[in-house]
Amino acid sequence: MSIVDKTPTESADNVDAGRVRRGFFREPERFALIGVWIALIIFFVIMVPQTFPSTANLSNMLGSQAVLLILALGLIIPLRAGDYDLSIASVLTLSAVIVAALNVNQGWPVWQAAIVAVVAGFAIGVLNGFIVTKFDIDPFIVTLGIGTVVVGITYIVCNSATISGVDRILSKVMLSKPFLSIPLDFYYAVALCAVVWYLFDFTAFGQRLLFVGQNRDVARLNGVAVSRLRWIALTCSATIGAVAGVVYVGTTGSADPVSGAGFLLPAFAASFLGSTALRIGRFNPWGTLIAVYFLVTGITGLQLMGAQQYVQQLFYGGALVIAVILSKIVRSRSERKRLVK
Amino acid sequence: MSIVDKTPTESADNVDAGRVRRGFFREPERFALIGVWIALIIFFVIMVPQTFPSTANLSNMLGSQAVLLILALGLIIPLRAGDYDLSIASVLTLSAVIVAALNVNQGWPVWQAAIVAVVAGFAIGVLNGFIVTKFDIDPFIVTLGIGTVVVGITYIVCNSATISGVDRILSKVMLSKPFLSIPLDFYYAVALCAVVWYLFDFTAFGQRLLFVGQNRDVARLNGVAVSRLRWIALTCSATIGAVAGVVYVGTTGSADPVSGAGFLLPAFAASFLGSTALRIGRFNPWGTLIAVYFLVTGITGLQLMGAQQYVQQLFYGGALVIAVILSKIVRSRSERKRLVK
Amino acid sequence: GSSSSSTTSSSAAPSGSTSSSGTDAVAAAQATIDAAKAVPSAENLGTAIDVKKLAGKTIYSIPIDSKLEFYQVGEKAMKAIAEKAGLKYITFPSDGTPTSYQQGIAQAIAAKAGAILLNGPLPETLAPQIADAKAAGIPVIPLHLSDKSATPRTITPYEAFAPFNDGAKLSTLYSVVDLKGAPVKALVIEASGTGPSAGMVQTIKDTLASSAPAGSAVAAEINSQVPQWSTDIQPAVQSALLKDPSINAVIPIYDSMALFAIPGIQQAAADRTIGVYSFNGTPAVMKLIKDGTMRADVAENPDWVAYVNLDTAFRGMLDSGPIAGVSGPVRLIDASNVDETGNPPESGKGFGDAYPAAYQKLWGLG
Amino acid sequence: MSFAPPTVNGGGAVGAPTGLPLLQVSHLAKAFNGVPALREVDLEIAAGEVHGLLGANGCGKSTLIKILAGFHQADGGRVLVNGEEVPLPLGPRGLRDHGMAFVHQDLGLAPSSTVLEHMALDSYGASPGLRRVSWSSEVARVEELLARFEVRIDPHATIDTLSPVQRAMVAVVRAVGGQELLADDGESTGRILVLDEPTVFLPRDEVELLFALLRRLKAQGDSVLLVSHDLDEVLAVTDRVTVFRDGRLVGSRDTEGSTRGDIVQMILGARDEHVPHEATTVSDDAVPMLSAKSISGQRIRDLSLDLRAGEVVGVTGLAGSGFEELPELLFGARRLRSGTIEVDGRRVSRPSPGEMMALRVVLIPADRKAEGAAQGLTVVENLALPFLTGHSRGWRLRWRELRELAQTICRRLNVVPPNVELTFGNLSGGNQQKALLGKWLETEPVVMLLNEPTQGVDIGARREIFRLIRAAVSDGMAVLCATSDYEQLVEMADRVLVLQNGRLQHELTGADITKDSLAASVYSEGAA
Ligand SMILES: Nc1ncnc2c1ncn2[C@@H]1O[C@H](COP(=O)(O)OP(=O)(O)OP(=O)(O)O)[C@@H](O)[C@H]1O
Ligand SMILES: Nc1ncnc2c1ncn2[C@@H]1O[C@H](COP(=O)(O)OP(=O)(O)OP(=O)(O)O)[C@@H](O)[C@H]1O
Ligand SMILES: [Mg+2]
Ligand SMILES: [Mg+2]
Repeated sequence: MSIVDKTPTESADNVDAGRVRRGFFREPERFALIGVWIALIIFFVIMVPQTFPSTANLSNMLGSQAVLLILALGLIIPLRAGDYDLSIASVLTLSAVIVAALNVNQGWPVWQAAIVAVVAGFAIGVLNGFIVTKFDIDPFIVTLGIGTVVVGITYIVCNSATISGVDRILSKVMLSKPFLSIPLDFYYAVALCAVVWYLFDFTAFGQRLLFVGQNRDVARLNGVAVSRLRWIALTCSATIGAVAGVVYVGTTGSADPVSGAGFLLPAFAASFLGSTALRIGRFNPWGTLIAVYFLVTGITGLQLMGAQQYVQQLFYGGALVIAVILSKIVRSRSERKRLVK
Repeated sequence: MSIVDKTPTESADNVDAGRVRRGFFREPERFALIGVWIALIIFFVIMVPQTFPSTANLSNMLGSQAVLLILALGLIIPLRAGDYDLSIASVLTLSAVIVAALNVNQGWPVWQAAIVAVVAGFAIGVLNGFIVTKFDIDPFIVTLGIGTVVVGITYIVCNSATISGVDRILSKVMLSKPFLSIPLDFYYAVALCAVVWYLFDFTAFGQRLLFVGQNRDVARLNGVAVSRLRWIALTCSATIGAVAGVVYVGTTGSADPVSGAGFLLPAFAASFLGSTALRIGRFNPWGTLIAVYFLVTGITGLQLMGAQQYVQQLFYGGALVIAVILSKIVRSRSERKRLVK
Repeated sequence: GSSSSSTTSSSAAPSGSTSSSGTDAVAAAQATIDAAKAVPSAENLGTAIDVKKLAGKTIYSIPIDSKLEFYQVGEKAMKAIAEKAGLKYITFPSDGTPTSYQQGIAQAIAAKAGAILLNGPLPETLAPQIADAKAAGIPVIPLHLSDKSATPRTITPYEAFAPFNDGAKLSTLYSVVDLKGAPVKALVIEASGTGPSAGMVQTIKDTLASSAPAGSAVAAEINSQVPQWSTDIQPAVQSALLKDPSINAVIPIYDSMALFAIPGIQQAAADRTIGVYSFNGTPAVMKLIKDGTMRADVAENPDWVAYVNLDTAFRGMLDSGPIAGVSGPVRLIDASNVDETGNPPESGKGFGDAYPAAYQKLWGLG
Repeated sequence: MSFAPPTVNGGGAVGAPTGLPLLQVSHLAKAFNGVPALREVDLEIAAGEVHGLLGANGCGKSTLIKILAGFHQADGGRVLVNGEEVPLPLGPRGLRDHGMAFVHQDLGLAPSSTVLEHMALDSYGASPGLRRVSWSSEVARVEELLARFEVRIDPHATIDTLSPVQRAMVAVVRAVGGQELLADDGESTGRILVLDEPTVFLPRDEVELLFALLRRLKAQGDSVLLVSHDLDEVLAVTDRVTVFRDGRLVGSRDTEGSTRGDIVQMILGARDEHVPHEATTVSDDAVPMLSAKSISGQRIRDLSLDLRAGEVVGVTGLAGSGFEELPELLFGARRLRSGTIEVDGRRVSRPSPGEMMALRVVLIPADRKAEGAAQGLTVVENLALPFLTGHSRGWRLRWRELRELAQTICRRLNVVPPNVELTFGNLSGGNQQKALLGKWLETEPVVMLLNEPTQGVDIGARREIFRLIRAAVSDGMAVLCATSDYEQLVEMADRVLVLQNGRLQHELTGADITKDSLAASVYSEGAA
């Protein structure tokens, strides 16, 4: 921030005055997205009273998005450090295909296959990080390139065909519904959310990552090992991408070389939308979770109302833009309020 | 997260020598990509002597990439100002569908349809720019959202159907081969290249855009209307995206609501790869042109050699990464050389 | 978005198996073609069933991508037929992602549907969800996924088949007739990601080996996954034609591919006469037959297909035992009969009007 | 707001055993892209001394410090702490784990992070940092620290909401706090606090308090390395000084018994002839070039002033009095809450930088690195920016003209190196400042708004800059100069406005402008 286009979150006056409003009710704009979400839910409960509020629908909504949520959680780690990872969706696909190929074609036990898949993802992350930091190249193009290579490898692994018939165990581990008839993969995703949250808000690692993302030189002047952290972040994202791939195989019981790509843009959408909730302007796990389920709420509701598919598209895009605009407006509104008193 | 490589574009060997070095041969790394390209061409000329060097193949390679090149040229305008435009491919699709729908279903003259399409693209660009600048929101998410909305609209326009049978005139205008048996659309793309080049390197607009991309505050304190420029840049990209759509209809003679999406990542790849050639660290039109044709050279050559599909993927991704790494290595190498003398 | 097509010279079929002389082959092919050009008949549709029992039940259908023309037409037809038969019919607005199919099945189960139709999505990729449906006692019926020669899947005993291989065979034979005895050097465009692809390519190869002039063969194959058709097919076709000047026929297994292949041909081989022969009967493509850019298209009748699909669905719901090898008919469309498909061509036109009544009778509603 | 000398706790153990220097740097060399910035320099810091590091802009002071901090890697040389050699290259944490703490020239703070987050960064040392951070104890520590230094800043305030002064305080307090942490871990005995031009942002009173703190640290056996261009400060607080010139060691000497002149000679290699200027008083009835009527901004409340052709008006005051806001407010870089501005009789409704420039009003911002120029672009590109429209034929830019223009600017202000194709960021900040001043003078402005114009600029450059401004003024330019450097005001201002709590409190003119009178009025009745 600078003297230019000042939008201070605190007027300097009450900085002198000492106290900054803190605690839960500071910055209402943090809850704009949640507000819209609730409004949306109420709307659909009224419009589709019999099916929308049903447990079946709830479990459907929560379960179906676990893969996307996990992927987005992986994405926000390098994003926090200021780096895009465009290869994460390809890693998901590769990982899924590896599990299927090893388990179905090679007859490996599925958990061994899963380990191999995650290790592969880890390796790709290491490669991404190596190229980005050692040669100091924009991760956007590096991960774009490596991602394409990974797609190529995927075609080799599955030999351009869909592999089905993955061990049902995996599906059970992902989809069985022990509590509240919500599939397990949802709980995994939430658990990961908590882990990332701990990492971001309660560890030095997370703090350093934050500084790297905000200003590399400042981070270095403060003795932060910038390159190493970016490297680690990119490794995390790829590894988590691979985990998402394993979960994905569990949910479909099969793997094909193309469908994974469809997750990339939604994952980015969720990450960015999430950065407008709870901790404005910072990528954060719970915000991402809210974003994912906000979007799926709208989509599912429209589906239940029997809306045309392009309507979903209009909603998806529109919601994205409007939600972001809204959090901005609320923000500046509440700032003006703070400034006057 | 900066999307522009901010490392000094000049090495400081000429510090003590107050003499200004602006010669053509300054910074060999600027030509690394061209070097790789030539090497690639030679390789294929040797491997596939009968078909690769043929004029037919030349015209094939040059003609088939015009749409992608035009799209990438649109993309680098906001990129130079530091903004991503993820909606440009959706705009291409919408524009193509508008032309087809108006011409085929409504029976409008094709050129009128084309004008409407371009105007639509222009309008979308204005909307993008408005949201980004007025609410000061990251263009990444804005264009992602608007792009999705545009896709929805596209389905409405073409009513989800593929529309074929667009007036042959358009195809003639795009594909006839008056000189050197190279299709016209290639010449259009090159012409646009020249225009963008002039815009970037020889106009105040281009210089100001550069400053906006490098440091918004500095630009603003120097009286540059930052918001207006970013707005204009996003409008340009969408408009050019629409133009690309018109060319696309010309080359296929039909339009469907899904095709365009496939162009997005290649366009980004070309833009970023292009920023490693000629003007290192800056998005530049001729570099983009080289990048596009470097990539298609490889793909076509491999196709002519009868390589498997995955080999092409491996090449595409690998080439991207290696070319970028190479230009970095050559850079530091040549810097070291300059030091000793 | 990078290239994903491949061109591999397949070894020409052993000439021993090829038919004796070019002329015989053409004559034989011509006969088959002429038969295929006629309006198909609506006889022997299988054993009668009583659909009245199903009145009031709901059918949930999950298309690959409810936005796409092909599925919209089909879904509309099935809805009309189902409602006429007294059932409720819901099309799930899927968006092409497996996630949306999973949601679709979940919603269908939640809504206690009578049957779930998979109009495109591969059952293998939904095994866990299909198991859930089974557990809930809901039959899942894949539609229009496998050739009628295929054996039904174990997880989905009821399946509505489609004449993919007939289509591939007919479009190949048309190229034989078209080339008047010259050996066919075909460029085949496939999409290995889709179910029928492998079978159709094999059929094309067999047809060229068995019923085409000696020396006929698949000269090159391009494999392009659906998302990359728009960016990849054209340049790949251009390269293939340059690489092998002997190619004189292009056979895209689905006619939507032709829309991207044709500009490639015009670019790379404007001087050569290369016919395009395909399968599906997409109106936009049949229109190209009118203006000559496309030689022949083996058309399906989405409306008829809809009857076949629902017939299978009803049998599944009644559990009256599947009937193997039944599918909707095809009609070969070329310049001579394209006008019967309407102007501009519409899907479903040109297949006569006998079949609706026939099915009503079969279902005990007529 | 004040910045009281605290009782520093922790690590009282007086410095290293025996006379061993705490820090010993020898033959340290560093070149950037082959351009030597440091040529085999030596530096010795004894336990319990305040050591001054002096030299003209670009002589390598910050480079040395950035090497010790692990930002740059040295090309050669040795570093000994308490007599033990520390192997080069130093890791990313530099000598932090050997008891050193740094306040960098640009303070090294991230705008959108909070004070707390910055201070927390120090708490983990070199650990991989997966251990849980107890925010409650962090908050406690930070609040205690701030309280002890009587810095009234909320730990949860983000840096971008703080004034430059507050930022400087945060940086210093944080460095000291970081050292205490190390002491608690018992990791170090004598510690070294490194300050690279910490005073440029600080008003007099705060500087005094800072120095009191330094003396305290020294008293308990810790040492300080201080970079400054203000020789009075240096003479006042340091025990020894080391002087660099173009990356070479000139020498070290005790401050005791050295005169200002001696040191200037070491720095410049030339005697320093001090020329005080005689204030020119412009008659009040002369038409004002720029006049503001009851304007209000974030701090400034309903302030009116006139700038007349041919006068230099200084603005000063305490931290937070709003004087540092005035130039940006007048230039339209900050939102004008109320009031009107007239330039040359023309009324400016909603001032914006563009509009102001069109009226030939220019601003030289304080934050050179972030707001002065695009560090990644070349010198010529940066200097050409305001002249693009002037030097284009139709739409086409005349690059040759622009290049010549840039070269003349660099020559006139002897910016070294004089190569306009160089990346701007590779210029030493002092040279950056000269280049920027030259650029704006070239636009022949009627009003020039300066914010700390000679911040971190060595005496040589400083003299030149004054001379150039004076020259322009005598050709009828009006200048407003906001600074907390009284000496500067004495040297160049015809009129000085003293602000308190955003309101105009005193106005000094002509001969009344002396360091003492300024100090007096700044702290006079009504001051915070
Ligand atoms: N990262 C860098 N890249 C290129 N040149 C650099 C870099 N850092 C410093 N230099 C050059 O090294 C020389 C020394 O710079 P340094 O910042 O140490 O000067 P300084 O003594 O701090 O001057 P000042 O008093 O202005 O702070 C300068 O000429 C500067 O241009
Ligand atoms: N990443 C970089 N690339 C090139 N040069 C740099 C870079 N970072 C810093 N510099 C140069 O390093 C030198 C050190 O800058 P520093 O922050 O010490 O201030 P300075 O410019 O020396 O300050 P001043 O001249 O005001 O005392 C400057 O010349 C600066 O331009
Ligand atoms: Mg310095
Ligand atoms: Mg300095």
